Amino acid sequence: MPWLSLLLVLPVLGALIIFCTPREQDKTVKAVALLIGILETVISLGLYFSYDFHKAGLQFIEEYNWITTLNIKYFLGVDGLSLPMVVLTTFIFLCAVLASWGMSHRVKEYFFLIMIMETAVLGVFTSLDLFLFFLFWELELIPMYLLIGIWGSARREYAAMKFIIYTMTGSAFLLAGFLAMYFLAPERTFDITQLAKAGFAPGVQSLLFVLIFLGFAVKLPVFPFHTWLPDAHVEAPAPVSMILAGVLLKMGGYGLIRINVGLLPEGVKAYIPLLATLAIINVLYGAYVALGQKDLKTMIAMSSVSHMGFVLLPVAAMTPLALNGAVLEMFAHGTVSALLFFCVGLIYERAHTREIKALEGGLAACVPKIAVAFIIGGLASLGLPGMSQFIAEFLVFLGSFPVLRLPTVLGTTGIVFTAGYILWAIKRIFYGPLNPKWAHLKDMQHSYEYLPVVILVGLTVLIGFYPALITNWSDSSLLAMLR
Amino acid sequence: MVPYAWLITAMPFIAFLIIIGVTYRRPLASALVAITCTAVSLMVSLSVLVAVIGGQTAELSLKWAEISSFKLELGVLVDPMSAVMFVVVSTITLLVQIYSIGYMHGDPGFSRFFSFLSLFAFSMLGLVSANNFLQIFMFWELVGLCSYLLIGFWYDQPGVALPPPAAGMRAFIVTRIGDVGFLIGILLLASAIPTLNFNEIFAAAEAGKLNTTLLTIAAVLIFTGAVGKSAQFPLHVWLPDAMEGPTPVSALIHAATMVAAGVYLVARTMAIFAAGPDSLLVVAYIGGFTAFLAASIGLVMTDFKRVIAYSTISQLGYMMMALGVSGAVTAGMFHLTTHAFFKALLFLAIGSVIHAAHSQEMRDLGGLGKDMKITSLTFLVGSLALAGIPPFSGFWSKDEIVHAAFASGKVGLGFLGLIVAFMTSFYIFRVYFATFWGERPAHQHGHHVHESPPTMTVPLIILAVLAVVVGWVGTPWANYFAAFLSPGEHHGGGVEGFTVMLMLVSTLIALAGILLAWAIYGRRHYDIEPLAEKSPGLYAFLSKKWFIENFYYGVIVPYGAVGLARLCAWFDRAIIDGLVNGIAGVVGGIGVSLRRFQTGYLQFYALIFFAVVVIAAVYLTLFTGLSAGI
Amino acid sequence: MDWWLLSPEIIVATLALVLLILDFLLPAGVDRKKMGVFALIGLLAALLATLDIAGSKGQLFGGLLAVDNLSLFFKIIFILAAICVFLLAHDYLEKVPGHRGEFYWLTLTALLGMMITAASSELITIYIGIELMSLSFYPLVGCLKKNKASTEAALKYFILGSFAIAVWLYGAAILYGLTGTTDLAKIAAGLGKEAGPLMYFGLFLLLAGFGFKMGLVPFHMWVPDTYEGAPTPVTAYLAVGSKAAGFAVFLRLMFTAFPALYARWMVWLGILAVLTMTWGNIAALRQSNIKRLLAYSAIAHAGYTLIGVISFNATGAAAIMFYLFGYLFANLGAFAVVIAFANATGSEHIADYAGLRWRNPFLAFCLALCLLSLAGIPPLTGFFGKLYLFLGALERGGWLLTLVIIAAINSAISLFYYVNVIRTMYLLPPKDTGELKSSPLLNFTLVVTVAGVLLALFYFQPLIGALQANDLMSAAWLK
Amino acid sequence: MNNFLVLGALIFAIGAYGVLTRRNVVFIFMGLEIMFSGVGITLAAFAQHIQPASALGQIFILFILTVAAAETALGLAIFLRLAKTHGTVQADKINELKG
Repeated sequence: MPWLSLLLVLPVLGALIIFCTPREQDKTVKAVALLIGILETVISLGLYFSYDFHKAGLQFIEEYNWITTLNIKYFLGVDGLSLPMVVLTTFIFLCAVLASWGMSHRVKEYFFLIMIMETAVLGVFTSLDLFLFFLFWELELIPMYLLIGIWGSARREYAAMKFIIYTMTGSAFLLAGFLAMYFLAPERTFDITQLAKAGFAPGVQSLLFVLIFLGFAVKLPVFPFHTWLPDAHVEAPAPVSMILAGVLLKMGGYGLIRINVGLLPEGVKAYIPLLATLAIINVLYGAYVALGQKDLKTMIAMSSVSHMGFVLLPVAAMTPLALNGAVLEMFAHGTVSALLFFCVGLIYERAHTREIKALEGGLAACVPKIAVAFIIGGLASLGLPGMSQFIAEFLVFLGSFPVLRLPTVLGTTGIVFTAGYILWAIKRIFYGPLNPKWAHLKDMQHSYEYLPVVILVGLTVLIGFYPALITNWSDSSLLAMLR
Repeated sequence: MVPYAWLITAMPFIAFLIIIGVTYRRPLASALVAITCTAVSLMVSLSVLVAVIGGQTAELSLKWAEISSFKLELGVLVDPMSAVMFVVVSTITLLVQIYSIGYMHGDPGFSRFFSFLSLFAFSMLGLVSANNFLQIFMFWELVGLCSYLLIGFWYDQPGVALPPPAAGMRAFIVTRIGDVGFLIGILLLASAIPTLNFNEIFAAAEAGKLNTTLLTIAAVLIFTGAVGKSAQFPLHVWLPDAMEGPTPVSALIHAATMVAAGVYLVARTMAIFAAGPDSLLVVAYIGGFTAFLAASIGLVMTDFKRVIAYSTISQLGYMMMALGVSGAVTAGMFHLTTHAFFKALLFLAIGSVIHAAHSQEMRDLGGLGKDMKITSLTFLVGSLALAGIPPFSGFWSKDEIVHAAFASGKVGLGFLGLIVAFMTSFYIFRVYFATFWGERPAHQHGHHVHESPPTMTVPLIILAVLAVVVGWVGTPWANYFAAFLSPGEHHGGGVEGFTVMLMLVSTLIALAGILLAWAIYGRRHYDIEPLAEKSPGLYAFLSKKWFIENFYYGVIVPYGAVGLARLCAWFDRAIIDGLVNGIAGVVGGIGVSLRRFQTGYLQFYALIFFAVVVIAAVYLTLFTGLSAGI
Repeated sequence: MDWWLLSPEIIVATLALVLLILDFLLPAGVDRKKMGVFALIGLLAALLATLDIAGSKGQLFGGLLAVDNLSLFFKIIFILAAICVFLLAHDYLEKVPGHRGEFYWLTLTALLGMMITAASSELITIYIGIELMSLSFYPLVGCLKKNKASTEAALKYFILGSFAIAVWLYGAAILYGLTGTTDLAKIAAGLGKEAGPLMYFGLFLLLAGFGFKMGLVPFHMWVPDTYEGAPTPVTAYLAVGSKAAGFAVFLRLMFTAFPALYARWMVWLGILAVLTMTWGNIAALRQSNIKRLLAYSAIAHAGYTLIGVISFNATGAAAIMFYLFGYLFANLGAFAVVIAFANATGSEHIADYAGLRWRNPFLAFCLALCLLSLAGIPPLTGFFGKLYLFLGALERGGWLLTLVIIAAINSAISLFYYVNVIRTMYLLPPKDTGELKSSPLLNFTLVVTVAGVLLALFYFQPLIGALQANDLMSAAWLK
Repeated sequence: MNNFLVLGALIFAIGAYGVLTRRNVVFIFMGLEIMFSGVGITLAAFAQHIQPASALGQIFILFILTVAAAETALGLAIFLRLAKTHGTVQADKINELKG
């Protein structure tokens, strides 16, 4: 049963159904989207638990010849590294669909684009042919542009355009890297499994590494290329922000591990000092800029930049322990930042502002449920034990320390600044005497506002309490990859 | 009962879940659930203590995750040290919870308070029972979270000196700075030997497999964690602010249990400190200095709750000094145990004073002895224990520390200890006399004060009894406590002349402190501090807490953190974003100039065409010969 | 000499002549629309004839015209372009009642000229083909009698076209002088002796002449003005037909006549490619007229296609052919929407496209897809075309990797103005909310072109399989 | 032979100069015709010098001449149309299409 193809085709099917339903029946459109979301989650969980993690390596493989003259294959497969990402994607999209249940502006197009996005992102995580990977990688550009451009807030067009130009330029290098790899491989192929055995010369590997790293660095985002993220997050509507932070950033991280670490180990070794410094700049600079932000969403966006620094550090360290930490970090950050953006979305829906100074004044009194959700999300993101983020960061430090002593030490100081800006924001917004201006705010009532919080908090605490749920899966694959 | 030791930790967590899930709406039910669960865990810990006295120790362990042959485990380590701590923590939690029923009566967040208390009990017991570095670090941070939640409990009140949530935030971040040091210490050890389990690491350390410099650095780093949590210098600033939380919280967390976690950590990992001896020096001197610093500030504080807070910091300094000086756990742990009881007593007593007089400032208090018989009596017992008057428990443990200091040859620390003992007895009796003796201040005459309800006074009495009894366990003549804690070494067989003389001297010093306090504050009520007139300079210096807080919150936070952050935020927007928009602008500008280049004149186009051809002609004919390339 | 190899040219030639005579004989009053239908049927017949002889190889007229994969594939492109132009022009020609017949047979003669240029492997025949194509295009560009822009465009195109052809001829003369022959294969042999500066100069002059036809940068000045001035169907025809013919003959010339000088002209073309791409893209950033924007985008695409010539291998040549095939659909689709919009509102300003999504969702969707294919967004043809070109370039390797990176970044920059049009259509509210009608014929053309753009996923493999099945052209080394 | 080539090049250059400088469109076109003749001369020189026997060169010239004639007819038609619509034949007055 071609599960992975089903996983990819289902959203497209949903999109077509939505395309055919007449405009005014937005209830059916939402129902279709929700149904697809649930189906996808069920399938991905089914895949997850029927994946036998004892024998590492690719399972549920589907391989058909597509473009024979150029030796390009329609090649799908998942292993311990990509499965957690697939599950994360399906959950995040389910929560995004739920979060946009109250949407009323151009509903049909909105859910059409969300469905296309889901296929694109799942395609990236499941495809094992670089050409197919790149095709899905660029497929999510236009839907994201329209999602930010049409449903965003004030400066949405600028932010959307900046997003698309940034990512496209990044993927220009990515394409060049993939094609160069195609030609430098002993027999010309895009197939990742064969490229892994190709054994390129170190000099070649460092050139390929630079090209491909640039592509993923824009997406991760890494320090100098990150300025699109705050703009995209601030302008995007809450559900789109959830997708952007929850899943799109992970494509960069996944790509770095799968291709840069997997296929070009010598390339990584050539640039370890640079990567380590960039990772630490990401962590500390991200935390510092977040501390200095006046807008709540930019703060969380910059905190994503900071947390993604913890994904880049293991790539520089290249130890199995650290890389397991990176996979866990991507999963944890996905759920946590989606939760935070959802709460900010709720606040923005009610207070119509994201300025921390404007929101100041004991919201906990008038919107206790949102306050609790945000605080749980905040505490999770500052790495509180019992939540997934802590164990992820701990593994990252544990794995990276023997190899990169100073960067890891500097990285650990990052958790202080993270605690700083998050608690400071919580104090200013939720604590303190109730500001009469916000006394009228209504708390969460509808079920579609509760469900995402329950799902995301549940995932965070579940992985926090029992990380083996992910590390068992990713451990065997990463060990196989690094050998 | 030892195999069920994990119940001790689990019960409070079950209480937490029940309160959050089920009984959140009904306050009294939540209180009962919390108390019963703590009582159960007290019962189990007592039976474990009995079993451990009988020589039975155990290490239960559960494999949490195995990642590329690196085992992460959760476990319960049952040995003398943890057994003692189990009993101490669960007793005091039980008493504080009973006390809180009265103290928090009618508060809207009543069940929320009890849920946080149960969560705290769970974290503290988890920390004490940990058998590996990962688990101790996890519960270390969870304890920090509970202190943050409980300090900032009254989040919508303005608070005495600063809003409670701000105090909570300060507490969390300052302790987090300590935690970073602790984390790096763990990483250093984990990089030396690929396990986090205590016994394996200690065995390797004792067997000399790990080089001493690494161990010393790791020890000092672990000590920074203790410095953060036990509010030693330089990370002590958060504890006085933590007094913004309700008094039962101060009693439980910021006196008896959490702040003692740092001492427990150093005691638990003593093998590493012992393997790297100069780390013990660091511990001793920081402990000593903190003791002196905190005691000096305590002399002048007008807010009596903060006086007791500084006294806690000072006593913790004592414990650290004990550990650092003797290199053995007995003295420190014994003082920790006795201190837990009488300091909790003092806090609960001042709590009942605040509950009655609705203020903790010196100028509002005075002459309450007559109306609050039990509170004043129990406060007296606590003060005597703290000052170190025999036969009270404080005397035995403090004397042991000073004795250990002299015995180990660090005479300077020994004398420092005696000076701090004098200052301790002075400032605690200044609080006692100023609150309970003398006459009611003018503006308070009409305000009638009555004794606290039994739910508050009963725990006070129990604690008072404990404050006296606990000391007798470790007297120099028959030191059962030391024997219990470390069976191997010999303990104070005979009582040489020196120990007796030391006991006399320290008792005299304590009495002198009491007399001085009585002389100044016993009879008259002062609105302004007498010391302020005699030596304003010294008074200003001390009341400004040695300008440390001004330095931290005046310089480091606004410029170091927030200022730099605003700079980075501006840099991010202006420079990097500016650069990106700049490039886009330049490209757009070129676009516009290219459009203008298209003039529309026919002959201009032909000119360009022909010019290119002519240039090519000239270039090819002249230069082909020279350059191989173009 | 087997005549059936020549059947496509014969059909088109007879068709043109018949239409010429009919147009001449029929009195002015008679409605010429039926001539259009007749021409369409004839073109379909020509298309079938070409498909019929696809795959065969041979020489016509003793080496003047070569019949191979290259010429046949380009013929298919030209005929498809002509068919689409006929469909687009059907309603457009209401504006010029008297000259409908002329338009038809001039298009056919231009088609004939293209087919000859693509097939010829000898300098004089190339000259004949190009002149036939150009001379038919000049009146086509100027056929809107009253319109000042159309005449100005025709003037510029005429003068500069002749100028370029003169320069080209001078180059051809020099090469003839040095090698004593005009046949491309013999030229390659004749060049071996002494590679003096005169020969490089001759080559450069040829390059200048073809550069004009392909719209490469230093010789592109005519493109924006002529594209804007000419009637839109003719602009479409120019953008697809004339450019493709230019590339066909340039490909054949470079691959068969000048393999020996590859080291030198590769560098010239590299510079020209980078210049063309960047100039085309950056100049298009701030355009306000949709036709001028598509003109600069055409220039940029000429830059990308040049990479195929530079890579100088079988994949490169096949990549050019596929790229132009994909480019045909995207461009004609875009121009179809421009015509539909112009027919309904009479405006060509991008700002007026605001809110097209509400006024006519089908048109907006088609234009969006065509523009995205031009930008190279997967899974549309533009993406596959670009990728195939880059593959050819990287097969050659060396500094071509930097060329590929520059091209990829250029397509990122191009994304700005393509998405800008999409932004105006989808994001901005419509200025006036009148329903915007477009004729069924145009809708049919749109369906055909957008299908061509969308179905790349499926027809990419069969097409490139056929292209690379047997050797593209008679170039000896190109096995 | 070289002086014929030089002559051809010279005439070509004069033609080009004519195209670039004259303002009247008709004179521009005359310049173009001169360029064609320049090419014709070079071709004739080459044909005569390298292959007196074969007529390839002459055929080429003939083709150029005939096509040039056709171009003239068409060019003049365009200039006529230009005079009617723009009212002028000065090349530098015609620049509406720009930018």
